[in-house]
Amino acid sequence: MSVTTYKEAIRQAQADALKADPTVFLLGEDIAAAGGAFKVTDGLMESFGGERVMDTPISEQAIIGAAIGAAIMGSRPVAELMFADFAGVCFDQIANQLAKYRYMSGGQVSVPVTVRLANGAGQGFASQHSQPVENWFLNCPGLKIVTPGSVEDAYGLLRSAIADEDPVLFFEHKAMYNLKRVRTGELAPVPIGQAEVVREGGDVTVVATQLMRQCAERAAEQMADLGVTVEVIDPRTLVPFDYGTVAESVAKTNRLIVMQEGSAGGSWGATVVARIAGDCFESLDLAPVLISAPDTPVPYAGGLEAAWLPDVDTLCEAIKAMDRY
Amino acid sequence: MSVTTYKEAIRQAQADALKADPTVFLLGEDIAAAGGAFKVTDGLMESFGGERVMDTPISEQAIIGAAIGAAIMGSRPVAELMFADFAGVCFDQIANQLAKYRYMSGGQVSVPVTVRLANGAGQGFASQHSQPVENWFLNCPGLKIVTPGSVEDAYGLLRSAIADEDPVLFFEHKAMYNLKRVRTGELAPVPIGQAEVVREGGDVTVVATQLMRQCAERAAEQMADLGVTVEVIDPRTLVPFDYGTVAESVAKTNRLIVMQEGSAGGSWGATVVARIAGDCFESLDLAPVLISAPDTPVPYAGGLEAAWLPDVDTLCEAIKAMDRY
Amino acid sequence: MEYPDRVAIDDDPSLADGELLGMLRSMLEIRGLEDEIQRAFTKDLVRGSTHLCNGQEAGVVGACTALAEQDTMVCTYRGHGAVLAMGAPLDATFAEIVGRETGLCGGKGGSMHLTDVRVGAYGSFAIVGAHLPIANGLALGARQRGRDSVSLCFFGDGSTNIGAFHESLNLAAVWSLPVIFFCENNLYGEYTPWRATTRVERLADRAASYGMPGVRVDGNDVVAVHQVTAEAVARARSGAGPTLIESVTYRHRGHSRTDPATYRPEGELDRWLEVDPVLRLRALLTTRGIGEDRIAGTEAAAKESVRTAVESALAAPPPRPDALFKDVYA
Amino acid sequence: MEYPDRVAIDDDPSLADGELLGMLRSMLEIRGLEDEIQRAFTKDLVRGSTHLCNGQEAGVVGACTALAEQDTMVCTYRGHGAVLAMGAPLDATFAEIVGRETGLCGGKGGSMHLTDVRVGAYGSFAIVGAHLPIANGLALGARQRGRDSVSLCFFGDGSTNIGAFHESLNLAAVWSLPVIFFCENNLYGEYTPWRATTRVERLADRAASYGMPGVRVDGNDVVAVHQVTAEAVARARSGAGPTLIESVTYRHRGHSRTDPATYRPEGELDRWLEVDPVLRLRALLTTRGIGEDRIAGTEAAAKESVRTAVESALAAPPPRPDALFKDVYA
Ligand SMILES: Cc1ncc(C[n+]2csc(CCOP(=O)(O)OP(=O)(O)O)c2C)c(N)n1
Ligand SMILES: Cc1ncc(C[n+]2csc(CCOP(=O)(O)OP(=O)(O)O)c2C)c(N)n1
Ligand SMILES: [Mg+2]
Ligand SMILES: [Mg+2]
Repeated sequence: MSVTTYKEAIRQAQADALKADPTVFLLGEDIAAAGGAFKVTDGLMESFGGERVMDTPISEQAIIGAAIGAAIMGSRPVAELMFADFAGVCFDQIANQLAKYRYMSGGQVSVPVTVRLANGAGQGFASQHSQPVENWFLNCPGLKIVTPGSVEDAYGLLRSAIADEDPVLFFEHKAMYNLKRVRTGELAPVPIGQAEVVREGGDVTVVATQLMRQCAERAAEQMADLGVTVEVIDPRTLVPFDYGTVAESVAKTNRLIVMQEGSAGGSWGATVVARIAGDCFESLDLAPVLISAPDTPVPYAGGLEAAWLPDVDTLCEAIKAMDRY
Repeated sequence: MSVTTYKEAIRQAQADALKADPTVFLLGEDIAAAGGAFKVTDGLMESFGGERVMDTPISEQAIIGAAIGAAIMGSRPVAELMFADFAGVCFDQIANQLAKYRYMSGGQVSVPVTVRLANGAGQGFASQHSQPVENWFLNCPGLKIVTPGSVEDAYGLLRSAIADEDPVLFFEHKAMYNLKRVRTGELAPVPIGQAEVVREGGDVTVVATQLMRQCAERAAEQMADLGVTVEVIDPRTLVPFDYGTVAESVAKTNRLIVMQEGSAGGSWGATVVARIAGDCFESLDLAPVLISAPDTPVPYAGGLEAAWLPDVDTLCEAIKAMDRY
Repeated sequence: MEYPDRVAIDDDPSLADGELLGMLRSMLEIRGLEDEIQRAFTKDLVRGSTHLCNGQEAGVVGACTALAEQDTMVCTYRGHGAVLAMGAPLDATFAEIVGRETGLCGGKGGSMHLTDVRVGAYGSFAIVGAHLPIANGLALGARQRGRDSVSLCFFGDGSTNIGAFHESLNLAAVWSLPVIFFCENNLYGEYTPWRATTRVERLADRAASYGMPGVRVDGNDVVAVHQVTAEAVARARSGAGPTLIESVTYRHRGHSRTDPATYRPEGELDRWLEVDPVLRLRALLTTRGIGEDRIAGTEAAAKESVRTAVESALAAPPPRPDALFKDVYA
Repeated sequence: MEYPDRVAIDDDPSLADGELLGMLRSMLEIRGLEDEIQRAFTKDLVRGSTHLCNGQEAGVVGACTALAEQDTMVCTYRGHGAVLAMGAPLDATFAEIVGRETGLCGGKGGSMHLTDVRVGAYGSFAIVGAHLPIANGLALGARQRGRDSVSLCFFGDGSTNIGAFHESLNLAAVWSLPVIFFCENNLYGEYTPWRATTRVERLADRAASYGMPGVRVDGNDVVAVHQVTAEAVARARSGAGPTLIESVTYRHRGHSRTDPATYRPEGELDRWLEVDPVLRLRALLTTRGIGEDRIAGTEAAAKESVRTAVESALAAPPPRPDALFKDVYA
C-alpha cells in the first residue's frame, strides 16, 4: 500500500528496514500481537515473526537495556517507548548508559539503538502523557535526536536513524499520526543533521518543528497576504543541530523567531536562540524571539491545553511586531 | 562548632532545620549510621535519632516516592540522592510525580520535598558521576532548582528549600565541599529566586554558578589588573530565575558572558542567554557569549577532564575579546 | 484456576444488611458512571483516553469499605471506581472527566488523574508503578505525624513487572509500613495476557521476595475482598507491616477508549459475565432474604444519583483561562 | 549461617591441576593488582574513587573460568577482578585506572568503567543495577546473531533492591535468555549490612519471583563457585534460561577509597580472613599433593607479572588532548 499518512510512514520505514536488514528488530510493549498502542507497528509481527517484532513486559529499563546489549552484539534494535513521557522511568538507561557507553569504553563499542517515542501535547492526555520530552535529553552528549515534521521526514529520518551507528531518539508527534501526505514520489532516507527550508522568504526567519512547524506554515500563508515573506525552517534534527542553515537564513532576513511546543527552560529553542544570538549577532536587526508554552505542566481541559500551546495567532503577532520596525 | 566549610554549612542547615521543625526528616542511602557518602549528614542520626535521619535500601524511586507521600501528609522530607547522576534512576518520580502532583490535583496538595544532589565534575569520577544534572530538570515546570556557590548560600538556600512549600532540587557541588568560608557573621536563610551580585563592575557582566563562579571571581581579579571591571553575578537559583538582576547589570555593562560547567544543549546558560538576548537586545553592544563544556561525556583522565571544564583562561580570553571592541 | 469456581459467595455475618446494600449501591454507581463516561467519550466530551473498570467493582468497593476515616488510597488511571469507592462525589468526578471547573481537580487532571483528598483519595497516577513509592510515603508521613492511618494502593497485574513495584514492596517491608498493596489482576496489561509477561505462578507469591505476606482472593467476591483487606488493614494498623493482595478479576470493557478487545479468547468475556460481581452480591442479598423491593430500590437510587450527577456536571462551565497558571507552585 | 562452616573445600576431579593452578594465579594477580591500585590511590595516581575486591577473588575467577571463548561478561565499578578474570591484560587494566593512553579505554573510563571487548568484558557500570538490563541485551543479541554465547552478569547484594534488578530477571526468564545473574553477596552495600536493606532470608530466593532457579554458594570456595556457574552456563546454553546465583563472600577492604570500614563488627574481618579464598585453594592444592615449589612458583610468577604491568603502565603517557573529542559518535 502506498503511504498516505505520518503514521503509515513510520510503519513503512520499520517494515522496509526489517526487510532490508536482517539485524533489525523491534521491541516494546504491545507492539507485536496488538500492533502498538498507536497501531504504528500494525501487522509487522505477522509479516516478520515474533523473533523480530517482540512484545515485552511493562519494564522500560529492561527494554532499553535489552536494546543496548543487543546493539553491541551486532543487532539493530528499534525500541518503542509508547508515550515519550515514559522515558522518565528509563532515563538512566538512555542518558547514562546508551549515551555514554561508547565514550566510556574508549570507542570499543557502537550502540546503534533507535528509540521511538510518541511525543507532545494537544490531545487531552494531560500532564503525564503530553510532554515535549525531547528537551529532557538535550544535555546528554552521545545521543542524536530527531523530530520529524512531515510524512516524508517521518519515513526518511526513521530509516536513517535505524541505519545510524549511534543511538538516535526518534520523537514522533502523536498529534500528527494522521497527518496526510502532500508531496508525491518515492519515500527515501533523510540525512540526520540537515535542516529543511520548508518555505522561502526574506523578511523573517521562523524555526519550528512538528506541530509548531505547521503553525509556522499557516502563519507564513497569512503573512504573505500582508506582503510579509516568512522563511520557515524545520531543523528536523535537534542533535546535532544544523546551525548553518539557520545562520544563512538569518543573514538574509536579519530577524529570528524560534517557536516551540514546550516551555522555555532548558529547551532546544532556547539553545538555538542563544547560539544564533552569539554567532549571528551582527546579522540580527532585532531581538531574537523565542515563542514557548508557559511554565506549567500540560493541563487536561480542552480550553486550558489550547491556551497552553503556542498558536498561529501568537506567531503572527510576533511577526507583525517585528515587521513594524 | 562554627561552620567553616561548604560541607559543614549543608550539614548545619539540616541540623538547624531538624531542630527548628519537628516535621523535618532526612532519608537516603547511608546518610544515617554512616553519616553520608560525603559525610554531609555526619552525626545527625546520633543527635536526632533514626526516626528523623533514615537509611534506605538502594532504591531511589522508593526514596523520592517516600518523600513525596510523606510531604503530602505534613512532613518535610530532605532526600539525599548522593551523586546527582543517580537522579536518572528516579527521574520519573522527580519530573512526572514530584513536579506535577500539585498541578494535576488542582492545588489539592503541597509537596514540600527537598532533594539534595551532589553535582558536578572536576574530581575524576568519570562519565556517570560528574554530570551537571541541574540541566536535566529545567524543562519540568513545578520544580525549583538551586545551586549554592558559597558557604553562606549553601546554608541559606538549604534552609529556605526545606522551609519552602514546593519541591526544591538542591544541587551541592561536590568539588566545593571543602570550600572555606571567607565572610563572618550569622548564617541565615537566603531567599530562593534572588541572584547575588558577587562583584560589581562596569565593563562586562559574567553570570556563573558554583565552580564557574569561582573562575569568574578569579578572572575578575586578573582583569581588574588590566583595568577591566567585571560584574560577577551568581544567580544562585536557576528556577525560578532572577532575570531582573542580570538585565539590570547588562543595561550597565552592555556585555554579557554566561559561563557554565556543562555542555550547551538544553542548559540553564543557554536559557539565560536566549532570554537576555530577547529582553535586552538593545542594551547589548556585542554578541552575548555562552561559555560551556564541549559536547562530550565527562572523561576520566585528569588532563582530559581539565580540558573539558571551562576555566579562568577561557573566560579571560572571552572578556579581552569583548574589551577589544 | 483463575476463574471463580462458583457464582455463590459466602456470607459474612459481621456485615449487616445495610452494609451489603451500601456496597451494592456503590458498585452500581461506579458501573453506572463508567457507562456514562464511555457514552461521553464517544460524544467527544472526554479528551485523550479513558480507562473503565466495569467488572472490577467488587475489588475497589470491597477494599475501600475495609478502611477507616483517616486512611488513604492511591490508584491508577483506571481509578474512577476506586475514587468513588472512597466517597468522592459523582458529579465532581464526572465533571473532572469532562474537564469542567467543578471537577475534582478543576479540570486540570482529567480521567487519569482523579484526586479528592477530602475523602482520602490522594491521587490517580498514569505512569505504571509510579504511585507505589508514593503509597509508602503516605504511610510513612502518617506514622510520623501521629496519624494512625493505613495506605491502600491499587495497581494492576502488568504493574508488577516494573522496577518501582520491587523497590516499593521491599522498602515497605523493611520499614514495616502500614501499606496494602492491592493488585487488581484483571488478566491483561493493555492487550497482553499477564501470563505472557512473567513466569511466576501467582502474583501474590512475589510477596515472598520481601518477606511480606501475600494472599490471592476472588476479586469478583466483594465479601471475600472485604475480608482479606480488613485482615491486612488490621495487620498494618497493628504495626506488623504491609501485605500484598492479588485480587483476580476481569474488566468487561477494553483497555481504553474504543479498544474492542479482540485479543480475548472466544467466550472468555461471557464466562466472566456469569460471575459479574454485581450479580453475585445481588444473589447473596437474596439468600439473606432481603426483599427484591429493597434491592430494586437500591438500583433505582444508584441510577438516579448517576443521572443527576451527569446532568449537573455537564451543566458546569469549563475552567477559567487563568486556571492555567495556578497551582504550579504553592 | 553466611560464614563458611569450614576452611577445607571439596575437590573436583574434573578440574586438572593445571586449571587449579591457573585459578590460583589469576586470584593472586587480581589481589596483587588491587593492592597496587590501593597504593597508587594513596599516591593520588588514581582519581575519583576506586572499589577493590580483595577477598572476593574466588567468585570472579570461579565464575569466569566456567565460561567459553564466545561468552560475555558485564560487572560493576568493583569490577577489576572480573575484568582480569576474563583475561584482560594487567598492564592495560592498571593503565586505565591511572588514566593513561595505553589503558583499556584510553583513559576515558577509569577505575569504574573497565571494558575490554576482546576478552568478552563488555563493561563495568557505575550506576547500581544499570547493567543487568544490558546483560539481557547481550544474551538476546548473541542469540539473534547466531552466536551461542552466555551472558554473565556480576552485581552486589545491595543491587538486588533496585528496580532494574527486578525488571531484568523477569524479562530474562520470560525470554529464556542465556544469562547468569551472579550476585556477589559480600554482606554490605557501601556501609550498610545487607540484612538491614531487605527482609528476604536468602537473596537467591528472589529467583522464585521470576520462575527461575536460584542457588546460593560459598563464594570463597573457588571450586564450588566454578561448579554452580558451570551448571548454570550449561543450562543457559541448552536454552533452559537464566539462573540467579548468590555467592556469599566478603570484601577485606572498605567500600571505596579510604573507607576504614569501622561499621564492621569487631572480629568479623579476622574470621573471614581465616577463610580467605586464596588460602583455601592453596590448601586444596596441597591436599592434591601439588608440591610447595609449584605453588610458590605460581605465586612468584603472579607477583612478577603484576610488578611489570604496573611498571609499564606508569611509564605510559596520558591520553592525547584530542582524545577528549573522540568516541562521542561512531
Ligand atoms: C511506565 C509506563 N509504561 C507504560 C505505560 C502504558 N500503559 C498504560 S496502562 C498499561 C497496562 C497496565 O496494565 P495493568 O498494570 O495490568 O493495569 P490495568 O490497565 O489492567 O488496570 C500500560 C502498559 C504507562 N502508563 N506507564
Ligand atoms: C543507582 C545508584 N545508587 C547509588 C549508588 C551509590 N553506590 C555505589 S556502590 C553502592 C553499594 C552497592 O552495594 P552492592 O550492590 O552490595 O555492591 P558492592 O559495592 O558491595 O560490591 C552504592 C549505594 C550508585 N552507584 N548507583
Ligand atoms: Mg491488568
Ligand atoms: Mg555488597
